[in-house]
Amino acid sequence: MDQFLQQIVNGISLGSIYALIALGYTMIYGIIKLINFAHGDIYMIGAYIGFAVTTYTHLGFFPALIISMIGCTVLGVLIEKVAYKPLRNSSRIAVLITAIGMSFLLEYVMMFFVGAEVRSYPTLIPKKAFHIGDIIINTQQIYIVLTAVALMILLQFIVHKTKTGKAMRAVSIDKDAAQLMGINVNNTISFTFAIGSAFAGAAGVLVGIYYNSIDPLMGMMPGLKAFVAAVFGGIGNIPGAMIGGLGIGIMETLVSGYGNSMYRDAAVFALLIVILIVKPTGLLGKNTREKV
Amino acid sequence: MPLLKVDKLTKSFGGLTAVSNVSLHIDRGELVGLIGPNGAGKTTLFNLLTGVYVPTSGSINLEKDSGVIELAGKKPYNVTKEGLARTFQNIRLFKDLTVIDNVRIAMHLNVKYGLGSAFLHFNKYHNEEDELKAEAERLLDIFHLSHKKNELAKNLPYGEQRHLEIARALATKPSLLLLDEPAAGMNPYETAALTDIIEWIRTEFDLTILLIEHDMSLVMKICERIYVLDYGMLIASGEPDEIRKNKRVIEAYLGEDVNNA
Amino acid sequence: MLEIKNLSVHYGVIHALKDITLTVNTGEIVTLIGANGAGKTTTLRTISGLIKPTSGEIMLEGKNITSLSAPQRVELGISQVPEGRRIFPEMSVFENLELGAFLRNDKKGIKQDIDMVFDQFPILGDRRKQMAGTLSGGEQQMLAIGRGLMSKPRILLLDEPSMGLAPLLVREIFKIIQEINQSGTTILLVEQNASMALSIAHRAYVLETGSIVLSGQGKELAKSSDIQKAYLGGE
Amino acid sequence: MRALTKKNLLILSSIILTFALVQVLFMVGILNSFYEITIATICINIILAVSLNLVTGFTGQFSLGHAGFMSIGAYVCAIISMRMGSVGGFIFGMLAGALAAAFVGVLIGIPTLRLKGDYLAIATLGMAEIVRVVFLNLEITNGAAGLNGIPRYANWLWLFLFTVLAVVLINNFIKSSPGRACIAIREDEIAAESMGINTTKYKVIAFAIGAFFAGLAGGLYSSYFYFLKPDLFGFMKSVDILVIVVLGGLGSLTGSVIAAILLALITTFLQSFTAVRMIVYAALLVLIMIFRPQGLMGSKEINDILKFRFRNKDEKIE
Amino acid sequence: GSGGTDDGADATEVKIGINYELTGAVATYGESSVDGILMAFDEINEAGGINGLMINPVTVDNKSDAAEATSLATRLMTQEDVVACLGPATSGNYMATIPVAMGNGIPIISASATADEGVTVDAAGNVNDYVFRLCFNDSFQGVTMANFASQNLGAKTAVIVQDNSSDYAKGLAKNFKSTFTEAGGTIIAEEGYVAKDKDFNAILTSIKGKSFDVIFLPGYYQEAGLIIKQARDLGITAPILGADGFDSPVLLELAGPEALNDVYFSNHYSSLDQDPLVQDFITGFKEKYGTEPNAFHALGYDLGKFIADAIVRAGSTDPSAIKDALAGTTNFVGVTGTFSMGADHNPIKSIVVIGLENGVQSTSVKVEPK
Ligand SMILES: Nc1ncnc2c1ncn2[C@@H]1O[C@H](COP(=O)(O)OP(=O)(O)OP(=O)(O)O)[C@@H](O)[C@H]1O
Ligand SMILES: Nc1ncnc2c1ncn2[C@@H]1O[C@H](COP(=O)(O)OP(=O)(O)OP(=O)(O)O)[C@@H](O)[C@H]1O
Ligand SMILES: [Mg+2]
Ligand SMILES: [Mg+2]
Repeated sequence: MDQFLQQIVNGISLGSIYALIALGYTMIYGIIKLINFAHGDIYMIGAYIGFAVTTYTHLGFFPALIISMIGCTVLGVLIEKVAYKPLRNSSRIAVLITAIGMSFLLEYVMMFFVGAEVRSYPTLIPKKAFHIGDIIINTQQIYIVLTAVALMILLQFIVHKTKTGKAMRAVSIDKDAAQLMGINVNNTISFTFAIGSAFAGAAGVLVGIYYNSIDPLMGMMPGLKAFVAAVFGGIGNIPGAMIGGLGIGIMETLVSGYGNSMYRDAAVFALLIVILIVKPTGLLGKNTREKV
Repeated sequence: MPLLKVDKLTKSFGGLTAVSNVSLHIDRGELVGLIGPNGAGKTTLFNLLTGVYVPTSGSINLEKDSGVIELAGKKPYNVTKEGLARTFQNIRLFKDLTVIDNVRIAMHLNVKYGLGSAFLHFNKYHNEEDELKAEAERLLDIFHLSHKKNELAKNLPYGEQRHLEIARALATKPSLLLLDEPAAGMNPYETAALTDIIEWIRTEFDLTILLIEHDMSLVMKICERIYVLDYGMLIASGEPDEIRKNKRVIEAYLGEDVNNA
Repeated sequence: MLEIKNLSVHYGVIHALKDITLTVNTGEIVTLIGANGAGKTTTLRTISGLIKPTSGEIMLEGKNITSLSAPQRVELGISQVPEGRRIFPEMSVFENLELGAFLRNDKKGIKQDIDMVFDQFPILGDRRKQMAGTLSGGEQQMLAIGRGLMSKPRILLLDEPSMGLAPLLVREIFKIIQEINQSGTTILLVEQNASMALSIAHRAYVLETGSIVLSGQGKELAKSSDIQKAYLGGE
Repeated sequence: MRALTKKNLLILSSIILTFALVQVLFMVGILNSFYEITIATICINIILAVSLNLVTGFTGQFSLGHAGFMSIGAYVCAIISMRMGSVGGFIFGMLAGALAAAFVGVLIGIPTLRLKGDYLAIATLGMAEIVRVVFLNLEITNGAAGLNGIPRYANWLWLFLFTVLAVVLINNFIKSSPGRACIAIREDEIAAESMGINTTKYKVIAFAIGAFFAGLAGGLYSSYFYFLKPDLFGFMKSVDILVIVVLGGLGSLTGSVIAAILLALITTFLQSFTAVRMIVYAALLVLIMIFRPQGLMGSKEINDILKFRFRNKDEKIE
Repeated sequence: GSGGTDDGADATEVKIGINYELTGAVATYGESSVDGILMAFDEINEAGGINGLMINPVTVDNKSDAAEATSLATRLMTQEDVVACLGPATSGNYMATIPVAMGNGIPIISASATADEGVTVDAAGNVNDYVFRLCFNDSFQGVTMANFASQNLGAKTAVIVQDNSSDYAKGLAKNFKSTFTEAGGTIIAEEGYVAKDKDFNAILTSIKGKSFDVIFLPGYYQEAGLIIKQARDLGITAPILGADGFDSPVLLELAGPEALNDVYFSNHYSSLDQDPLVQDFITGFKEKYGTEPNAFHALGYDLGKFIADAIVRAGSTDPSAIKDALAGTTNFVGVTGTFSMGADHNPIKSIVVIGLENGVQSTSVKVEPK
């Protein structure tokens, strides 16, 4: 039983990391229906910015976090303006390929400058382990889970309660109609990328601290998993991304812990497919069958 | 036995009953109108007849040479196979395909060659494809569209798109044609032209037609009988003159000033 | 109030508007009629700033607004009720109306105006929480008009507000348009239902394949035999 | 078969001419074994791209798992041809591999093709990952170490033959009634269904055909490159194929062929710029999409363009 | 092609192909190897080259992809006229280039392709003439560590946690398992992960509940460092055993000194080795690249020196002569050990088992090949 609870703790902290990335993913998806493959790489860049800031300027956790978030915001908005905006009226799959190209570009440029080798991250948050019975939870896990939940609530608030959030939803539904309301579509999309990328940057720093290891390809797998998590929860849906992230994290942990760890990814994907077959638009996705 | 017999048909969406206990029938060769306020359930009824929605309860019977068959619960493509064709309230052409391809696709059910011929283009393929093409062009001719057969459907003006939708529906060789607001967005002149075409194809193709329309100039002119829906329920049926005078219909739908219809 | 001078619009190679000139005076209802594909919608979309013209000028109260973006034009008082309603289906009736007032900051005024829309269209008041996409066609049309009014426009552009509506509602809508006009909003109305449009319009323009071929007083045009034949379905 | 129409003769002669030309270049030594590898890559990528184009470009089903089907074909063909050790074994292996891929395609297609858009993409991606993990853990596939020393029967002749076969057959299919049904599904599923098209059936057919040819390409790959490893068929491989398809133009077979050739040439050219090759490649990808979002050919085929030219000429004469 | 001698007398350089994984999944190994090789070449060229010929390295990036490796090997051999090719780093990619080498008659050498089968000896048991390596293969390391576990540590039970995506790790695991069980031990559990994973808590929690004497952890330092740390954090104190994939300063950075106790791994050499060759390499490397070298660096460095040595011994840049010189190597002295080339083109070299205490190498046991 203790072991089971420990596994759940493991699953939740792993899942929170997926969720952290998936939140930004789903938000950007929500507004322009783009699977932003470069999102995982922005997270990677965020980790490196945090790394550079703490290693070379010896600033603490919060300044590093803020600087990394700002850096990623700038990068995210820039990418949107340069690579996605010209494709506003093109097919979604064309933008997807651009996003993939962007993702490659970030990875290889980073690899070119910092090399492929992993780097260890400075310990910015002291790590303290709490023992509850036989269950071990450490402060960093708590930070990550709390950050993910807080960001989710914040995002949910922004999207549903603020004027900008309303503008975001309007733009995502119908860009022309949104313009007729006086909404500046470009600014709204930029804002969404800014927030999504800032979150990715924060996730990068947190994960860097938590696992103590970063490399130029670190965004690839979590990026993919976060996308899966977002789809699993119902893509475009903010609580869905959270639940999707946690769901995948816990599934992976339980398959590894109680099933066959060699088949972890296969089992998780199989489960996912089964769930999608039962619920074709993800856990919280609305089944908006087109009215004819 | 009429061509189509709908019995106690009901469709609910959650709490909302969009079509409620509707029974109606259409005889072979008739041209019947379906009218009613916005949101009355007219399109929903079409969707039930064509298999887009599965009815909550009730039955839909179609008479065929081979006997009476039940349509309720059948998939749309099977309904089409049984001889029902439709147009859509919001035009749903294959926008990025050519005019003639729109029609050819609809002839799908009449194609007899199999996958082998599809891959290897045996003689059978060529013979049938030639026939198909001729047939499609004949249909386009009727709607004065043959000179635009290689244009993309989306580049046609609105009125011609409506015509193409009807041509496409005819290409499935239906016995019963369902038209959902064919004159929407047309001006009176265009509507009048459309009215003539509908009458003409009915005789030419030996069709039975059920149509939804808010433009009373069309409905009252060509429909032999009219059904009126309100809040999902049938509130009246009869010949145009009866409907025009029906109090409930005036109250719910037509309004007092019906003379300009 | 609104002046359009020598406006031309292209969609790729299609020349949709050819050198159009028209004016709408303050307080008027002006209607634009014409066959399918004549360029009516294009005209309204260009005025709103959704389409950039190839040449020509658009003036609002003497100010050249040709280079302004769509949201900036909304700020100056141009509001459009677009063809096909274009409401936000996954938002509630109330939220749709709020979005109509996106550029306004007077919370109280917005609240009052929403109530005013609910007065005008009582059925919308009953459905304030309902998702707009599940409204019937007519209700959606009312919502679109209400939403268009929420920005407190000086000029309202209406694109086929009667399309797909039941006869009873068609008359209702035209009555409402007149009321809106009487309460001080200038209106440019595009309609297929030319007889109705002409009957309430002060002035009218007739558009044919991208060019204005006729203009004049609404009532007079309605009597013209050319118009009768082409757009009113008369003999 | 109306084999001897003017058009078919033209196509046939240009195919033979292409083959003869390359063959002669090989014989006189202008093309050497290095170029043969590039050409082999091009052929295999053409088969992969046209088959994915059928699924994604023509039928409109977003698949991110094409490499999974390729790997099934590759492994089955490799295992059979290693056991049988003859050209016959290779051909048999390739067919068996392609059929196995098609079978898996049908198996996975029936339940998942109900899904739409990105949900389908995830399901296909998941399918490919499952296949990969299974190959990673099986005894017969030799796990992560992979299969080595697969007999090399595939040569330029076989590659060319199967590439032509794949392009011609898929092109024929698209020009047929079932092919048009697939295109109708892409355009508007609801309308297609109303036209009497059993959308599930045709989606599965397209999926199975796509899987079949991907399996065939896998078989050729295994034989030509005589070496297989599960990580050759990861997510990135599926993306590579998708890139070819989109770059060429969704719904254009000609586009897929051109893009496969172009990308191979770019890759080969960039080989000499070791340090920045991937940066340049990625930047090119982004730039091409920005300036030509509909892909090189849009949804046009080569004969559309030729026809357009001719028509224009005619009009001028009038 | 028949190599660089075609150009005749005016040749002032000798071209050597470097075909490595510089991007893609295993780029770190390729990158490290190439750094080591280039350091060796620089030293050689600074010292006047090979009999007056400057080494001209032609470096290409195979993207960690076997087909690309094949294509590039062909390119190097037919277009660039190299006299020998180094790399790729991983067995799979290296194996893919073997037929190219055999077909073109150009020798290839890898310093890190450790697979037991299919590398220097083909399936029929014949030695591939032109194929060499200068690292020991998986079975030697796997067997050594299994013996170390049962003999030196007295372990009866073990858990294997392997990198499931790496043929290297799987080869090690297989050999460890068979030797360990033959010696009377039991494998309690086998767990897997894939390269680039960062969270291993699930499998570690599950093995924590079992009782066992040692953990065998075949894989590379990027993951091993994290696994060791997470295992120690979870309170798993059993000795952890690995192989040369552990040898990197990054292991210490990732795991931290507190976690690196009771950790043993097999390696080619020990950095504590006071042999000046070793110490000069380490200082030279630090000067050049600013970091401590890892196993790939050291192996790459030796590889560079080794091929140059063979060309000198061949007395010609004819690939076939170089091949013969490579095959005839006796007592080559390198950083990673002194070795002679066996008849099967595998080096005969000793292995060192290094023990870590607080992250520092504290013990080393030398094991001679049988
Ligand atoms: N898929 C659906 N989910 C929920 N409600 C629906 C759905 N389809 C239709 N409705 C509701 O059912 C009612 C009837 O709609 P329907 O489209 O049939 O109306 P209609 O009579 O065709 O109206 P109109 O003349 O405006 O087209 C409406 O209230 C509509 O909101
Ligand atoms: N996005 C577009 N791309 C290309 N052509 C277009 C586009 N929108 C409209 N057109 C063309 O421009 C012309 C004018 O269209 P517009 O929509 O303005 O006509 P309309 O008068 O509003 O017609 P309707 O009565 O059908 O609404 C038509 O020929 C139409 O086909
Ligand atoms: Mg309707
Ligand atoms: Mg219009």
